[in-house]
Amino acid sequence: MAGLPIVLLALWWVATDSSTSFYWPPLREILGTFPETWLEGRLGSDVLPSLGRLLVGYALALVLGISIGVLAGSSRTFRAVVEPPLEFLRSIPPPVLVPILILLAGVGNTMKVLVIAAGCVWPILLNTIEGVRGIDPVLRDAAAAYRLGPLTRVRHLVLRGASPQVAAGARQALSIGLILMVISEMFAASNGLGFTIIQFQRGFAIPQMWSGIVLLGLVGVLLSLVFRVVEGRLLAWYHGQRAAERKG
Amino acid sequence: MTHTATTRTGGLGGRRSATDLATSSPVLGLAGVLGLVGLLEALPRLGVVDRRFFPPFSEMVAALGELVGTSEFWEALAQTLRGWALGLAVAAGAAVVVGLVIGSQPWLRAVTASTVEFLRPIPSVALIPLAVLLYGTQMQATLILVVYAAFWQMLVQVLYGVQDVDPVARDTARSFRFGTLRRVRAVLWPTALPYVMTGFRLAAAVALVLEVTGELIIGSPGLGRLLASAQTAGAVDTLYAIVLVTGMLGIVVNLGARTVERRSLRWHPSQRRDVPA
Amino acid sequence: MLDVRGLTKTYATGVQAIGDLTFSVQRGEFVCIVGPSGAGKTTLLRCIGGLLEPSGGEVELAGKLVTAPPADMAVVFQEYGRSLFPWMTVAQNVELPLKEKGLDKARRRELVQESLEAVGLADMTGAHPWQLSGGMQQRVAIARAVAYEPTVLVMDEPFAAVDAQTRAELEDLVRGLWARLGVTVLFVTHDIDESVYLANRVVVLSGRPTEVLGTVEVDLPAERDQLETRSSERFGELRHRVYGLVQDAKRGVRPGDVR
Amino acid sequence: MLDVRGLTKTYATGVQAIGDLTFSVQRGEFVCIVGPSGAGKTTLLRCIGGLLEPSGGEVELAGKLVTAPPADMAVVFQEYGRSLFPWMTVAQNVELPLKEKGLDKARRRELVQESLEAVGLADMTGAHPWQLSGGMQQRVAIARAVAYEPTVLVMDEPFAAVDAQTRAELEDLVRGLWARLGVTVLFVTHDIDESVYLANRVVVLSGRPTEVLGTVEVDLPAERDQLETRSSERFGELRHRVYGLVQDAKRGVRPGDVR
Amino acid sequence: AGDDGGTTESASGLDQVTVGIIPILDVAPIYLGQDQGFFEDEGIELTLESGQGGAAILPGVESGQFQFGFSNNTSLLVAKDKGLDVRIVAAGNSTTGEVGADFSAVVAPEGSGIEDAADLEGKRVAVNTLNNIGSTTINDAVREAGGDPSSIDYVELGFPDMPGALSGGQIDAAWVVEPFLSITQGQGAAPVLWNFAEADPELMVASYFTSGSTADADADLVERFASAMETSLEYAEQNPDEVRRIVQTYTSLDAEAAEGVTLPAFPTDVDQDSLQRLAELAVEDGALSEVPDIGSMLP
Ligand SMILES: Nc1ncnc2c1ncn2[C@@H]1O[C@H](COP(=O)(O)OP(=O)(O)OP(=O)(O)O)[C@@H](O)[C@H]1O
Ligand SMILES: Nc1ncnc2c1ncn2[C@@H]1O[C@H](COP(=O)(O)OP(=O)(O)OP(=O)(O)O)[C@@H](O)[C@H]1O
Ligand SMILES: [Mg+2]
Ligand SMILES: [Mg+2]
Repeated sequence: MAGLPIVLLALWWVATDSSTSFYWPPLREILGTFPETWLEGRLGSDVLPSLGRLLVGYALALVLGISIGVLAGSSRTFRAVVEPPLEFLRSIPPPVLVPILILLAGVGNTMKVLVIAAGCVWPILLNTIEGVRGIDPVLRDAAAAYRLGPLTRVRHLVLRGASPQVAAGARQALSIGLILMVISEMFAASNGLGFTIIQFQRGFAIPQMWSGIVLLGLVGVLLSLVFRVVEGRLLAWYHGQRAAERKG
Repeated sequence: MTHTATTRTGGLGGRRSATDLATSSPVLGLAGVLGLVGLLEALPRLGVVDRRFFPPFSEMVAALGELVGTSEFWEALAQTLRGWALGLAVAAGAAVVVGLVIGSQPWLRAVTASTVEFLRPIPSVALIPLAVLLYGTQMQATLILVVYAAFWQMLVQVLYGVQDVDPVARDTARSFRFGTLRRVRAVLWPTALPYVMTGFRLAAAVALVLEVTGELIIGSPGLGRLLASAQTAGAVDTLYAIVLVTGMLGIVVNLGARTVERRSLRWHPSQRRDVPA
Repeated sequence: MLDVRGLTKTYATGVQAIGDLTFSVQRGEFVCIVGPSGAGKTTLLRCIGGLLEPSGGEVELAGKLVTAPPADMAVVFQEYGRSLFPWMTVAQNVELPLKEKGLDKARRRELVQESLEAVGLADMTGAHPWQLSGGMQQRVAIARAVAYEPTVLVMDEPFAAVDAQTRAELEDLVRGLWARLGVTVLFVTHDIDESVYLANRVVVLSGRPTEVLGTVEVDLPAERDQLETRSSERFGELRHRVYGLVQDAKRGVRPGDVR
Repeated sequence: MLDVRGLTKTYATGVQAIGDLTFSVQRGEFVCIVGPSGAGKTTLLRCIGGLLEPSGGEVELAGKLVTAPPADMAVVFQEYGRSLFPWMTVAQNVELPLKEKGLDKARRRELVQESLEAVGLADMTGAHPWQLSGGMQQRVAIARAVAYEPTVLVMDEPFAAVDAQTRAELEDLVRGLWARLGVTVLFVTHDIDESVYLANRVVVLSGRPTEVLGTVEVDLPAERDQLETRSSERFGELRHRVYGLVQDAKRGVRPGDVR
Repeated sequence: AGDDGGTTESASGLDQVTVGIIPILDVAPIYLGQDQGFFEDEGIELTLESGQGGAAILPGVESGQFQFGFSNNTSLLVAKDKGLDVRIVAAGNSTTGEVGADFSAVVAPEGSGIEDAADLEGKRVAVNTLNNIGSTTINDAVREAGGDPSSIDYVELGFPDMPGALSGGQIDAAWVVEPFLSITQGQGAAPVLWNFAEADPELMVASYFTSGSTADADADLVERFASAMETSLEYAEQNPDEVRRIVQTYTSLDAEAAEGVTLPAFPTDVDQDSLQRLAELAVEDGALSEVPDIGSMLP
């Protein structure tokens, strides 16, 4: 489980150990700068604000993506109407979107949260639509025959039935969120993990920049571990059902 | 007597109206696009956003009209499309192969999980200096970004899709002792296909976004560079004209994906005609 | 109570499942439907349940045209396994429709408990459907319908997956329910003995496109007993008549040809 | 041919499905297994099929320990609907295992055609499983197993969803196949008459955790006929014995208590 | 990649040279030089590759993708400080030195109450890159005016995004260069501080540079490039109309806008004092740890 990353890190270490390239410093040096770069204050002043924005933006994307996704997945008409405009918006590069968001939401945290949400929402939305569309017709019949009302149906049939695919989208959105966290901090930021990495890059503090990328990776692993725990609880029935394969 | 059968249980609100299938989806899609256009026209005109920085749709179109008259635009468009298609093809192919291989072997999945999580969130934009180091401002620099970003989009979808195989179907395949290849082709792949299609649509858009962003930031040739030059010159309407083009590319890509889907997923509940959509 | 008039159904694939079907069921009647595999029985039930739009004709229930799933009807689906929510436990599966009906918690718990006991699954409340055997899943689906206390109960081969002994018990359960609550029951089965044992009337359908091939009134006494009733002479006669009709259906005889 | 020795299976949930099961099947035998719903019949078949790891004991087939799905065995699953691949047509579903077996195209087509004809679905080759009725789906699953020409055929309530008439035909089909090809058949059913009609030997299982409660040798002549055999006196006796055992099982009698 | 800056010869016997530039007003001379054949005269066949800012150009020069690059001087000083061997080979552009008529200024909306450098205290000011040439020169001016530069809330924003943010009130003031200076002025913003001109009337803002390895391996080429650059700069300085013309060929600036902008000065000499001054300012603001050895950065 932890084997492969260790092997890769070891490879990295060996491959760059005698590196003199300015842009490819030895891993030794990168890890060496790590504590002073991050542990002396930046964790609180940069990493936490970033994570806060990420979580808010991600939560917003979840709410938007799932609710629009359920609507679009449930109604052919609604889907046909909203799909092209959504596809249009989806194809606009965030660096172009940012100025517009600045016009609408200023240069503060709101704008960054919106940038993150605007990027995260797509995988969640698309997966929710497809997940809802793929629900077993027999189950749908059962729900209809017992006249489960719209709310019950959404909660107990649609959301649960689509949840495996929604989880796929949410998982993906998490790392997109991380990427957009960095992108949003390229514009009008004054703190943050991404901001700091870019400042290092601009200031040619290359080992520090690399240490930031490593930290970004660590944050990604951490978040995905949390995600796995949450997913494990919400989809216990699903994983149980799939795992009953050989060992029972 | 033989009108297309619909059920009464579509969606949330009970019955689906008969117009649901009667009105064809391109017409409805057009309505959606017109709605967006209306919004883009109205917002600046009503002063919700400053029209000097966000011109009304009509002005964007006018600028687009000028733009399409230049050979420079078509050249840039071709370059963008080429980089995008190449990157997407490489990423999609690699992700499907890797995803099926990893997904079909539980132990491989366990071994690679943490590595995937580590590599995935590294922002492609953070790779820009490395890409430039390797390829300067040539097309390959942007290509790296495109492949890197699109690959993960597809891979995660494939992995989740492979996991979705029905336990009884899986038992069936095992009891008939399907070989690995047959199992992948006849069981894993069709199950994963809906996920793969979603992954492809996601990856296509992300690849386009990164192609343009890469061109914008690195300065490799394409629409992005055109955009950058409009930006640095403060030519707002030209800028949005290019944004319009990328958006329209997105719509076209989605139409294509939907067509492929309708053909390859005919069996899937989402495509069946006699059951609720 | 239930009127099916000139019903036809052709699927999008062009398969005509229901030919031209007319029959009616009185309030409080117990009607069994038998017919060859692939005739169109499930299709018929789905039309009656408001789950499928007929291609022609109409279904009227309690004086109202059926256009959506009607109130107070409970359905046991032939694909029992897939009709249970895999993310819910057995008890939750049974309870959900009751919640929707607006029953209070105490009453719900009571109904869930009772119905699961009746199908012999009182000790399985916390299990998920996929942890159950086929027969147990089917019994959960039956419990769900029974707990719902419907006025119309529609069942599509509900006892196909249970053993003979349990089947007999469940037959008596449904009959008891019917007698006690005055439910109207529409019951599809492949077991001819079962159809005669349970019903007031057996409707035999022809092969696809299905129509009513014949109807057998079951004039056995209301009080029935697995051993006694089944060994009675009248039972044998009725059974024989139904059997004859089913064989006709299977041979491809159409309503016009017969009787 | 098949030896099940001291088999036990406890699911991860703590449910002990199989108690301590030992029995064996000779090459070319036709063994029917009956037992109460939820006893552990499907669990047993999954262990024999190498699809489920036993908790204890072992399964030996043709002298080899079963650890993975053994060669030349075909299984008809109780959840027939879900065991068909929805993305393939009926013909493709039947053909797929034959491809895997390496048969050439002509032979495959022949087998597909023959087996679908035998189950009465020759005109449905191009349809997808979800366009079929429940009984038709089940017959496709049967056709798939039959076309495979296995040496061991394992069937889990394969006729549960078809009408009486078709059921009789399919019974004769499987019996015919068994007689013609010398296949070893393991057949789970809830229909006691069916078990006696089909088998050389009927194994009755106790309730959960399941063990062998009793075995009934069926000494009817090999040549069997739906009308004649079923109405013979010996049939009635055997039927009665199996019925008694099943009732015991249902009442919770364990192997030690009996006889 | 990375062939030590070696050049290849084209069929015509010219050395093929790629230069990484940012497609803005400031690089007009090199385009003019290419247009006028000054580089061919020196045996150089020039290819201009546009990148967006130093982040893309410096690695390109370092790896040998580009033989030369264009960058602002503070970035070069920072790179030097961090151990990159950068060599300045030619001047890029300079302030006009005229307060009131430079190509770079800090602007604030009319009537905002910000009238001079000291008023920037405690305000939100946009610069295109934090801790770079913009903020160090502004800080200096604020200090000179008796203000406390550390109270300024700098935000990083691309030049193109500044006019919108300024008129939308998202920021209080913005450091802009042409053509955005003209654009913001057209919107009714007023210059409050001419940061380059005020920092040093002869401030050299940007330079053309190469990597140490290229400079050492091919000194002759560097010399020829520098010489062609000099000719180009001089030509640009003498022919502002040519500058306004050529700018329209590589940017999206239209003729009207190109007429209106204030051009930078294009002196031919690399101004060592400017580098010293910029380095000191950067040290003062903490962007540099110490003033690097400027002598080693020069040809
Ligand atoms: N979704 C569908 N699309 C197309 N044809 C269908 C569909 N569902 C059922 N059919 C066809 O309609 C006919 C009747 O099917 P139905 O399920 O009503 O039969 P049934 O009487 O319930 O049979 P069984 O006893 O085997 O369950 C069959 O021929 C079947 O192929
Ligand atoms: N995946 C599982 N996890 C936990 N328990 C299970 C699982 N599958 C089956 N069981 C339990 O094992 C017992 C035996 O199940 P099995 O499916 O073998 O019964 P069966 O004899 O085939 O019954 P039926 O005739 O109803 O199909 C049941 O009590 C069931 O609840
Ligand atoms: Mg049916
Ligand atoms: Mg079973």
